[in-house]
Amino acid sequence: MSAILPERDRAAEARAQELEARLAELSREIAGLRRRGEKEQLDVGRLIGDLEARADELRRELLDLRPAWQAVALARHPQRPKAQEIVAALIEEFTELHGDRLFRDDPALLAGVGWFDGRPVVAIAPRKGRDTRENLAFNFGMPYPEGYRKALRAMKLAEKFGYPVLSVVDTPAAYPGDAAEERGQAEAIARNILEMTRLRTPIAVVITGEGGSGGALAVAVGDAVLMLEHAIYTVIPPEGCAAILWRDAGRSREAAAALRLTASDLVALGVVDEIIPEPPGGAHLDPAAAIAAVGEVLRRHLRAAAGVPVETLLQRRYAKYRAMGYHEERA
Amino acid sequence: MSAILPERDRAAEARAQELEARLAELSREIAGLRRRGEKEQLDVGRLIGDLEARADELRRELLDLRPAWQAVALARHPQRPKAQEIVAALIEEFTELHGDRLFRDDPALLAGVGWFDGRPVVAIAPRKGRDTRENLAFNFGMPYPEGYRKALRAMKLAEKFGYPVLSVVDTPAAYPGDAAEERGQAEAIARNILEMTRLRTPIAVVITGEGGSGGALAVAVGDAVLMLEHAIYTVIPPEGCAAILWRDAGRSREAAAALRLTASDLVALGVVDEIIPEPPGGAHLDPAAAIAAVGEVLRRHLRAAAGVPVETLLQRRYAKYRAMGYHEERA
Amino acid sequence: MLNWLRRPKYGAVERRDIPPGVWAKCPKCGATVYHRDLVRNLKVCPTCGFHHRLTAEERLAVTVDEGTFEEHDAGVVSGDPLRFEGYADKLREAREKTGAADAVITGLGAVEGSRVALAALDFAFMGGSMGSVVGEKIARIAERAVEHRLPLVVFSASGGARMQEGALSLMQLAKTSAAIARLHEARLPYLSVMCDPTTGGVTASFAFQGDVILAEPGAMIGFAGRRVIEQTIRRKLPDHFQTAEFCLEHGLIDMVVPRPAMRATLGRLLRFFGAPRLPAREAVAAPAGEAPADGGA
Amino acid sequence: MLNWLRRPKYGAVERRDIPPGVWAKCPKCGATVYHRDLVRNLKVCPTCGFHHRLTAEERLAVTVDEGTFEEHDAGVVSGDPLRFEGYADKLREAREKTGAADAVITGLGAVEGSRVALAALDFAFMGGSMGSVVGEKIARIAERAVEHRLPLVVFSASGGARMQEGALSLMQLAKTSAAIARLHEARLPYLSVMCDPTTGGVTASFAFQGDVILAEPGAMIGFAGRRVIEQTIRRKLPDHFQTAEFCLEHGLIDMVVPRPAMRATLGRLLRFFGAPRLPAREAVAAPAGEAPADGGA
Ligand SMILES: [Zn+2]
Ligand SMILES: [Zn+2]
Repeated sequence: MSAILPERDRAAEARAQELEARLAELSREIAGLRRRGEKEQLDVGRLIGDLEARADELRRELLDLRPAWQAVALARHPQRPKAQEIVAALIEEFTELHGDRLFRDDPALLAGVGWFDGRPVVAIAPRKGRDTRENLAFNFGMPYPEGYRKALRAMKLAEKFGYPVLSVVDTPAAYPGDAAEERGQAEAIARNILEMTRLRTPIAVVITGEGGSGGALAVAVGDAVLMLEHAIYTVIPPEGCAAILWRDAGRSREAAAALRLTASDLVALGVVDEIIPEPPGGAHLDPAAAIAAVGEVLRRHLRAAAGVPVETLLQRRYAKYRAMGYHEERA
Repeated sequence: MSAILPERDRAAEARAQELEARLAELSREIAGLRRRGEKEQLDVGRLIGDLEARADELRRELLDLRPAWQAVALARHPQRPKAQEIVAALIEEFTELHGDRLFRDDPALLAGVGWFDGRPVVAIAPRKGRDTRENLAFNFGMPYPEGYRKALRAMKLAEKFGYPVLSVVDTPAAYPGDAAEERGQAEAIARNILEMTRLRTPIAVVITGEGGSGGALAVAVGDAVLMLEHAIYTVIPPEGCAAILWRDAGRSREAAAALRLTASDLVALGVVDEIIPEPPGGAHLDPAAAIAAVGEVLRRHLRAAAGVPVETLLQRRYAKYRAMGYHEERA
Repeated sequence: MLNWLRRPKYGAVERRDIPPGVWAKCPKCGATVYHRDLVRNLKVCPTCGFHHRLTAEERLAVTVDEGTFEEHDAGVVSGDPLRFEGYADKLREAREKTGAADAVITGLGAVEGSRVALAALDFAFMGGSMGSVVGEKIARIAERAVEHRLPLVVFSASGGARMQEGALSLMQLAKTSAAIARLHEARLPYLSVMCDPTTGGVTASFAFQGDVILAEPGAMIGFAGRRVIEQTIRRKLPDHFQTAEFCLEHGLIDMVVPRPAMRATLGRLLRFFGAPRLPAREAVAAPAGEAPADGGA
Repeated sequence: MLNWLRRPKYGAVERRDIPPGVWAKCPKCGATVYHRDLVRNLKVCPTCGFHHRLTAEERLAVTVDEGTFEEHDAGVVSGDPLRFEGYADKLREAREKTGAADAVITGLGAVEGSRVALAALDFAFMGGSMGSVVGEKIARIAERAVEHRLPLVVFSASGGARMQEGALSLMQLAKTSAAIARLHEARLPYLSVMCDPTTGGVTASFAFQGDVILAEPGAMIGFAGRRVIEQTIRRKLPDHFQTAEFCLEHGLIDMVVPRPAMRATLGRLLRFFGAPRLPAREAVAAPAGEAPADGGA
């Protein structure tokens, strides 16, 4: 379905590298000034202010030139609103459900029930931590198979009662550990993806941070797939891509651009339905506004889905995924 | 539904104890004779033959007087035909399936597909070993949760294709180990029982040895539940029952009688539909004949079920289990 | 309707035979507390949070909206189908000791204004064991839930199947499961609450078949008995083994909810799952002294 | 129909460019063997049983009944939707090197007289990576199976998603899964065969969605790559890790079937699952030299 994307601008990349060099220089200058000011008791405040303003200008230009890498940075920003904060803010009377009923409760995947827009919904969300302790507890947002199986259990509950599923996605990847493999990481993801293509209830997905490959897709098949402006969604992390393609993880920025992982790229590719604009500078600068924006767009999509007969919904969902990809046909 | 069973005969129990004492005495006499014969080079063969014939007579009388305990012994007899032998003998082109697709392949539960009576069937069976090595490998016929989950996967496959399920049951219990508990032994059994009550395809069960409580029932809910003549089916092993009731595992024989665990008791209680006669002296004396008898009865039941619409089948299955038990009603 | 259910308050937990001023000793922390205060605290130790067991009557009294409970099938009583030695005597003793007819009470009522079908097992009656009566009453209340399109809430507390009814008690696992399956197929919600202890046949049937499974803190939950497992594996088990918290970690239950928050949590879930509401005029305010409705663990 | 499929025998595995008398060395046991003998042995090392990889063409040649294969969608070829640096060149090279259009061949045919829809991935073509073409052709053959009410058999061999197509390749997991879901809903059998290696996105979609999952001995099967896992857990992994046998132990696949028994095993399963049979006059005897049809592990 998707047309071939336009070529990226090589001149822009050269300019971006120049800007980065000058930013690094400015940063050294500011640090030097500050040291001198302290040592010699000089008032360097104004001078530093000017330099910082200049740096801001350069950063804005850089953001325009290299949106992919900026998106990677913003999508991974530690202050970015977390999936559990979004769920807590948007869903009333939220009650967390635990466990896959098979092996373990995986804290890296949040599942629960509550009310959204006056209707009962089931929410699922891989979850990153807000600090080191939480990050360790939540395995840096990387679920085990039991996390995906818990999500599926919650989705089946939604299906039983005809409640919509709301999936908030921010995960670097499914956990690549030996125990996860042993317990069928691939099987768990494959099963979720299959079941989500035919789940007999509306599914709305919003990618709010990192949409990390199969580990994200395992909770991201839906009737509406939305994406925050600076979120990313990619088949492989740019670092991994650079390491494989050029045996040089240092070329991650190029890989980020090549992978077309920004929200606007994904809308162009037909993978994402709608971009949710972020507050100026990124969601982390005004989380409440970002969350409100997510809520508004979700509300619109879920209201639209509410009136659609489930068979129609499933046919549309099938047609949508069936059309994804780009190929040519020879006689 | 079931009426109250008649009281057991206390005089018979007294006679049985007398017989046991005399059997023990006879056995000592025979051993003594044999020793003397060897030492003194006497021909005691004929004398021993007479005593052994007498012992056989007493044993037959004992079997009539105390069928419960005899059944326990026969049901657990190491030479009793094993579930996997029955499956191998009755099912053509048998192909074993492995694994629960979640955690592990449990060798204590056999699952597979093949042909029976010219029709495709899915077979499940807890499996005991034929020797020490196999017994260790098969965990003495005690499945883990992953065994029950494998069985459920096989049954769902049968349901998908409308093939009947054939369950051969000989298990002392679900494995009572810590790892089994951690992985949800109760959940696995509860799920199987529930799914079997509504599985949209015929299920034929034959209890061929030990029907050990929930661990057996997890693969023994069916449209036809058949039982070999000397098999047992019980809510608790007689040893456990005696230990709890009388704090004396030595009173297992009484417990076996009290529990009403023989095939004829269970038919009287409405729990089992039909008894499959065993060769004289027990199935272990002529396994091929026993297996052939099992096959014949299964064939008849599966043929009868084949013509029944699935909704009728499910209503009958519900009504059957719904009626099990005995209670009284007061105004 | 039973007498105690007409009582106005959580005081219904109180036993008639205990005079005020009597002390109770906590089996966990050893603290002594006025029995009256313990009862006011829903029989949760004020010092360490230990949850004392409740009878089925007490359980319903602290859960169901005042004046809404209507008992069903109270006349379903046990026979002695196997003529099992000593069973008739044990039944008689249990009836005398507890005043109950068997190990479960079932009926219809409301929880926080949501109409529900209810069952509460009674560990005080022969260890909450499931014989034909428990199985029959659970199956009937599940069928009644389907008939009236009500959610089902079951409080389990049981040592397992009642061996004095032999294979008939084992078959209650299938009977109750069949009825619960119909509830699921009717797309009605089923909340299972595991109380101390829930083991054996009850775990291997309806207790683990809930859409949502809740448990009280510290409740022992498991299929095989601790002693049997220790004999099998030839090791001592840690204290934590088979507790509600252990089951939560192992993904087997949804939440551990302290007793003071249980009613509010059930109320929240019942509203979520679309339980029919009592007409406003019938809805009853939470009794005085109730803990704030701030949810579970 | 492709040229090599007209060949009369398993000799179809043979490559035209290798003259007789050439030796091959087994990468596992080091034994040297006439290439011709290796080919006759279905590319299984006669000394140690090591299974050499087969191309998609070879796989179909050793599996499909002679003269029954009809290729579909051969004209579906990759574009370069992301204008990804170097992708166009890599595609060209892969096409030249392998003579194939992309990493999968699909079509209809018969296996031991059972009519089936078939797909075989080709690791030799860009590591069997799944881009839009592999996804599209798998989806189409699954849909065709539904249309003709045929079973589906897929031989997987893939390093995962084709990163040069970015998120479009990721979406092939959803596309193929949606088509496989329709196959399941149509109650048609789907046999998935994992060959060395089957990793990444292909495992996380159709390869793990079979009614029955088979694998060749020693095949590497897993989601995450070995190196990534070792970096994550900071330990070396045992050799056994992520092999077919490892997956069998861990309950993830149904059986490990040596190549000489694969065709018979598939035939047995296809008959079991009610695959439509070729008319007898069309059915073809197993080619000479085939291993006895005695089933899998
Ligand atoms: Zn205390
Ligand atoms: Zn070799």
